[in-house]
Amino acid sequence: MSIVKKPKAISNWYLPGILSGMGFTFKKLIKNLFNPKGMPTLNYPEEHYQYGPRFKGNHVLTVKKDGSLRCTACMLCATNCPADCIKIVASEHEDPTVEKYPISYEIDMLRCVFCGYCEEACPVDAIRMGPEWQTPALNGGNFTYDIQHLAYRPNLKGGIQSRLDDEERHKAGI
Amino acid sequence: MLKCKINGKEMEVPQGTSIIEAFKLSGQDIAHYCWHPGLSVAGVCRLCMVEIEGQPKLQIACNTMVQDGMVINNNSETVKDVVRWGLDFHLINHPLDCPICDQAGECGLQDQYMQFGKYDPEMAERKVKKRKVVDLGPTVVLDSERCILCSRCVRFTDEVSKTHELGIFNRGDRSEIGTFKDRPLDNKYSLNTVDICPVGALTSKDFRFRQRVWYLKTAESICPGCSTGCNVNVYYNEEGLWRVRPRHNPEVNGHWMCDEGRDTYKYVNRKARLLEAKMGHRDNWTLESPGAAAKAAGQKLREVIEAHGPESVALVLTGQYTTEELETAVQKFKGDLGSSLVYHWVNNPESFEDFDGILLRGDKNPNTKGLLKILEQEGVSLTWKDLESRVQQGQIKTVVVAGPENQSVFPDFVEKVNLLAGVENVVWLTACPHSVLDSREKATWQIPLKTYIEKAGSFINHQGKTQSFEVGTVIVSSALTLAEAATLLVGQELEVSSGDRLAELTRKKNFFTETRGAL
Amino acid sequence: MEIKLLSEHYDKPEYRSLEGYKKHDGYRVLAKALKMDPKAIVEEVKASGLRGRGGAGFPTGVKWGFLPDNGEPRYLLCNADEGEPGTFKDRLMMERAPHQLIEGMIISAFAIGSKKSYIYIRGEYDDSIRIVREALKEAYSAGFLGQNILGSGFDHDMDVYVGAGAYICGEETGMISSLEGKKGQPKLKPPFPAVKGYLGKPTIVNNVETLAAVIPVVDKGAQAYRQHGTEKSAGTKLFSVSGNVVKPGTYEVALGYPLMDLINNECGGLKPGRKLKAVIPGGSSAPVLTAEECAQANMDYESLAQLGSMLGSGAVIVIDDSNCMVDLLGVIMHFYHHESCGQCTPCREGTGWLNKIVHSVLSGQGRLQDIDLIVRVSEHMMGRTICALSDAAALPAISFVKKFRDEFEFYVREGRSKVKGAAHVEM
Amino acid sequence: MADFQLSAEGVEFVKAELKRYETPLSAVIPCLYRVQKENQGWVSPESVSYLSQLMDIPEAHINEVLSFYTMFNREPVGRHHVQVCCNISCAMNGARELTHHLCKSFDVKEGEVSKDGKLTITRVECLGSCGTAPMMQINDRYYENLSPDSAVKIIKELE
Repeated sequence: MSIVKKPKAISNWYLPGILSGMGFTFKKLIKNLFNPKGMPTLNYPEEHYQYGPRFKGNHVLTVKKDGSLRCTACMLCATNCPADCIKIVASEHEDPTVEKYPISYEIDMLRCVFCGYCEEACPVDAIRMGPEWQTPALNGGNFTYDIQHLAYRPNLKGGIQSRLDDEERHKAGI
Repeated sequence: MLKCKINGKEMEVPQGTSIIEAFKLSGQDIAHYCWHPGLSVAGVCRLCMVEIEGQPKLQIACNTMVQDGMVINNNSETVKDVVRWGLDFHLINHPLDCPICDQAGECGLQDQYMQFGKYDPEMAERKVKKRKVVDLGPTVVLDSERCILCSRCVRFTDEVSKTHELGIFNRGDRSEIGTFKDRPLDNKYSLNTVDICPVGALTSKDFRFRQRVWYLKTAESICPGCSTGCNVNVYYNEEGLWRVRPRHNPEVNGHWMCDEGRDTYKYVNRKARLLEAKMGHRDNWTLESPGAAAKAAGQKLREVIEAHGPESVALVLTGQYTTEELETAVQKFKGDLGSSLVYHWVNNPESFEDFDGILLRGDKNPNTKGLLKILEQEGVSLTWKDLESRVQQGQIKTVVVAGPENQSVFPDFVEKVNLLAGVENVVWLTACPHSVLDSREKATWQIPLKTYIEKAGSFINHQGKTQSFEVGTVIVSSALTLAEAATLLVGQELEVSSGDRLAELTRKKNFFTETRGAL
Repeated sequence: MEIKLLSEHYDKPEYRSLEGYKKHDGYRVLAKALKMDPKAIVEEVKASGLRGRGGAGFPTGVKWGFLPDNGEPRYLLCNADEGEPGTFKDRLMMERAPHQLIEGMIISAFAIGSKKSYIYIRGEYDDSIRIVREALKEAYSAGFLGQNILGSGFDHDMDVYVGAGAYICGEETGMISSLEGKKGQPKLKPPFPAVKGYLGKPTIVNNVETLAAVIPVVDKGAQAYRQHGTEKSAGTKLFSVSGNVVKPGTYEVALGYPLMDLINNECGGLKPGRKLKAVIPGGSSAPVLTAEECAQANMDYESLAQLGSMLGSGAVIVIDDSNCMVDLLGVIMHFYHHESCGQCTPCREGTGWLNKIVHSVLSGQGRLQDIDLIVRVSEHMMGRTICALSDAAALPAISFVKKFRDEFEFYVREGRSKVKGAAHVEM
Repeated sequence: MADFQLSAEGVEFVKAELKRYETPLSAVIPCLYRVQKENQGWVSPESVSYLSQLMDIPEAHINEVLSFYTMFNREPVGRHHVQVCCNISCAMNGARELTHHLCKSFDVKEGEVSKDGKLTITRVECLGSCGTAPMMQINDRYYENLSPDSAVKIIKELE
């Protein structure tokens, strides 16, 4: 697929190219030495880049007002997932208005391709892809995220509330 | 024969055919909910409207008989408009909770709305609230809000099972189906109501929320539950079987099957199966691959025959195997081992002739007729008494038992195993393990066999009708069929099959992609 | 002017008893009829142009002619399940002249060759049930019912069956279902009840007034009966007038009588100071007529059909200008929602939907598009169901909205009625 | 609630009704009336089971009929069941206001039994007395041409 260019005589003569490259580098070096604030790069990991709110990073399972999981275990995300990394086990809920909920919801993060199809497929705003994108773990760390992690990990501070509330829906008679 | 024209297509139908049946015969689509070929006509969903030339009003196709020369269509704008609104009327009080509903994916409302719907809902009022998750009985759960009151289930209990448990209570849009408080929906055919429910109002407790239907593939098979031999569709995925539903066959089971037959998938799944061969005796078992174990058992058989003659070896068969398997087993046993001691294990002789008038029969083997035919063909006429006396006299040193797949319908299972307690070697071919086998004191080979869904063959039902079936899916791939086990037991090698056919069969298309919307 | 073919003696209390009834020529026509050829009676009724007085206006003689000649037992059912809002003529007839009904029924049964008949009376009419039952006892003891009636060799049994409160049982197949001990849900047609009705046997269902009207037809002959009324709507009819008139009640006039005359002459006109706004001429399921239309309306089947309404059961509901049409439609829609049997989807869901839309307008939550939606939903309910209840709900809805659209729009915009002082009362 | 049983005459009545019509099913409505009469004006689920056994008709069928017709009460009612017609002719003549007035006067909510068990006030559809509107039915009797005051007076005079 790559484009092959026929070498011309002038391109065999590489010294001017090297020099102009070095020149550019030195120019930047001098400029950044005197004006470090103008540098476009970050000192990772001390500094973090702030992505936009629509960035599709790590998954979050949203919760209802009472803190229970919003997910109804319809499995549309799992059906839609191109990487086949979502595993859900559904069960009967004791509250007939809820009826169905997942007793297990696991995402294999090592298989996930962050395509966002799960978020798009979700009819009840139960899964979102949040702004977090760092998922480091030590050797042997667990990359299969379960409900506890997806919905209630400490930095979610008690969980993200879903926009769609079933109870309100029931009250409105929809 | 009557001539008629449906949507421009000329066709001939027999006298007494309703228009909707003619539509089905011609293979054209027509929206409907309440009509079911196995039930009486209710004419209440008002969706199967057709235009008949010469009649000013639209007619419902289910209650109008085809007359000679009728010109019928359902693709005019008038009819389409009526069907669109008819579907909207169905949906105005139907909750839009398809994500939760277990019917999603095989729902009549979803399918037909996609095909005929209005796509422009105007209902802005509150929906009628009704009861949700109502326990109707041991097998079925009702969601009244999802019910579209097509009355199929009520007609089923009135006309087919004749148990009259269900009724439609109240009137108007407050109507809901239900049972009366101390008469739950508890009959041997109750799950048929779930099958015929076009929406997710009635769901099976056994299947509910366990799988999404679009994950399941389907295979055609024959129910091994009794000698009726109902035609079934088996729904499976890579984990195993999930449910069994009836497949229409007017000669055998019509549209229905019993609840008992639906449970037969349970012993097929890995959880219930014998996954590896066991050799040895009580508290001293070695695990082995089925093939190797069968070869080892065959070795033992031949040693016994050398020492005590061929009459020291007996074969016990049950009517749970395909005719082809049984034939191979008997032929190998008689021809290659030279023993003529072949016995038929009858599980419940006293109730063999029972019949409940609908489908269920007392003979709980799918292929008793087939076994009898093979035995007759091979000239075997030994009685069970003969085996008993030979065992008691100690003449028999080794017994090969083709044990039942479905052990629960063999009430005399333990008794029969105990009868063979004194026999030195028992080769027990079985799909499922049993604790009585594990506690046998003398040498035993437990060799895993395949179940009905994992093999091809044919059953002969009580009518004498031969029904063939193909491999549906494979759950324990190393297990043997009875024919393979018999071949290995007599010391022959198996023919190696390429496996392509199997792969092709298990990769069959999803049922729903082919028959969506078919109610 | 009233012409009292049927109701001549209704004001006499003794008419209720057998003796009193006989004193006024009662059961004379029966004796005459039993000497006639049954087929001749059917022909006479056909020739008289008598049409069903229950609502649909189907020619009675023609209906009788549909009976198949296959030797099966036949049943005659009298429809006394008078449920159409605004109608109360059958109650009057049963309470004032039960023997008239019984006589008419015996003659009709003789004509169609039925040995068993039922009078299906709505359960709320406790007085009527008691009086008719009493009259049946008298008739049996006097030999008008039972074996060999009046020595003619004709046997007939009659019984009262009491309904239990369902408007839909006034529909003939609904009534048959109810009589069979089921829910009163109408049955699929075809087969029609005249071919397969009660318990699958040929059955004729007629209204109380129709059966009573057979007496004058047989008595004086078809031609005499046709002298009253118009060419296509022959005879007299009892009209139940209710609503905002000075003298509401039941009046028997010849068909074709002008509506305004009925209101102004017989009923004493409107209350002083009030103006006529609308009239529902045939029970709540008939489309409403505006005051201008009323001026042209004659009370017969054709004239009203021409105005887009119908004669129905002859229940004239007079509405004066103190009423809010939106509120009244709310009342009517509530009724049909309450009474829909729940069998056919368009009616079951449609009546509920219409009721909700109208009430959301009444509660001030309405949207302008709701007004058109009422018409659209109604149009799609019509002619789509087993029985006519769906149409009965849709027709008034369409006519109310189309003819009084300004009131509906005002209600949606302002959240209150255009008519001063006509506040909606929560149902 | 204790199991319901019909009186001896009631059982006789049921047996006679079963034979009276061409099909035993037709007896369901008359028998339900009888049960309602003997069970303080309403039909309890227990009595449906009882009737089902007595008549040999499935409970579901009896319950279908019971729930279809409005004249059978499936909830307990007061000794006097006041039913005010609120259909079109009556509504035009103030029946709805009358109902509100009655409910207020006797301090009872619509459809509920009053504290002393005397009254239940419900609105019903057309009772066929449109010419004499507004009207009400108390148990079996019609009271017509009412005014708010006369209606209150009639109910007060009841036992």
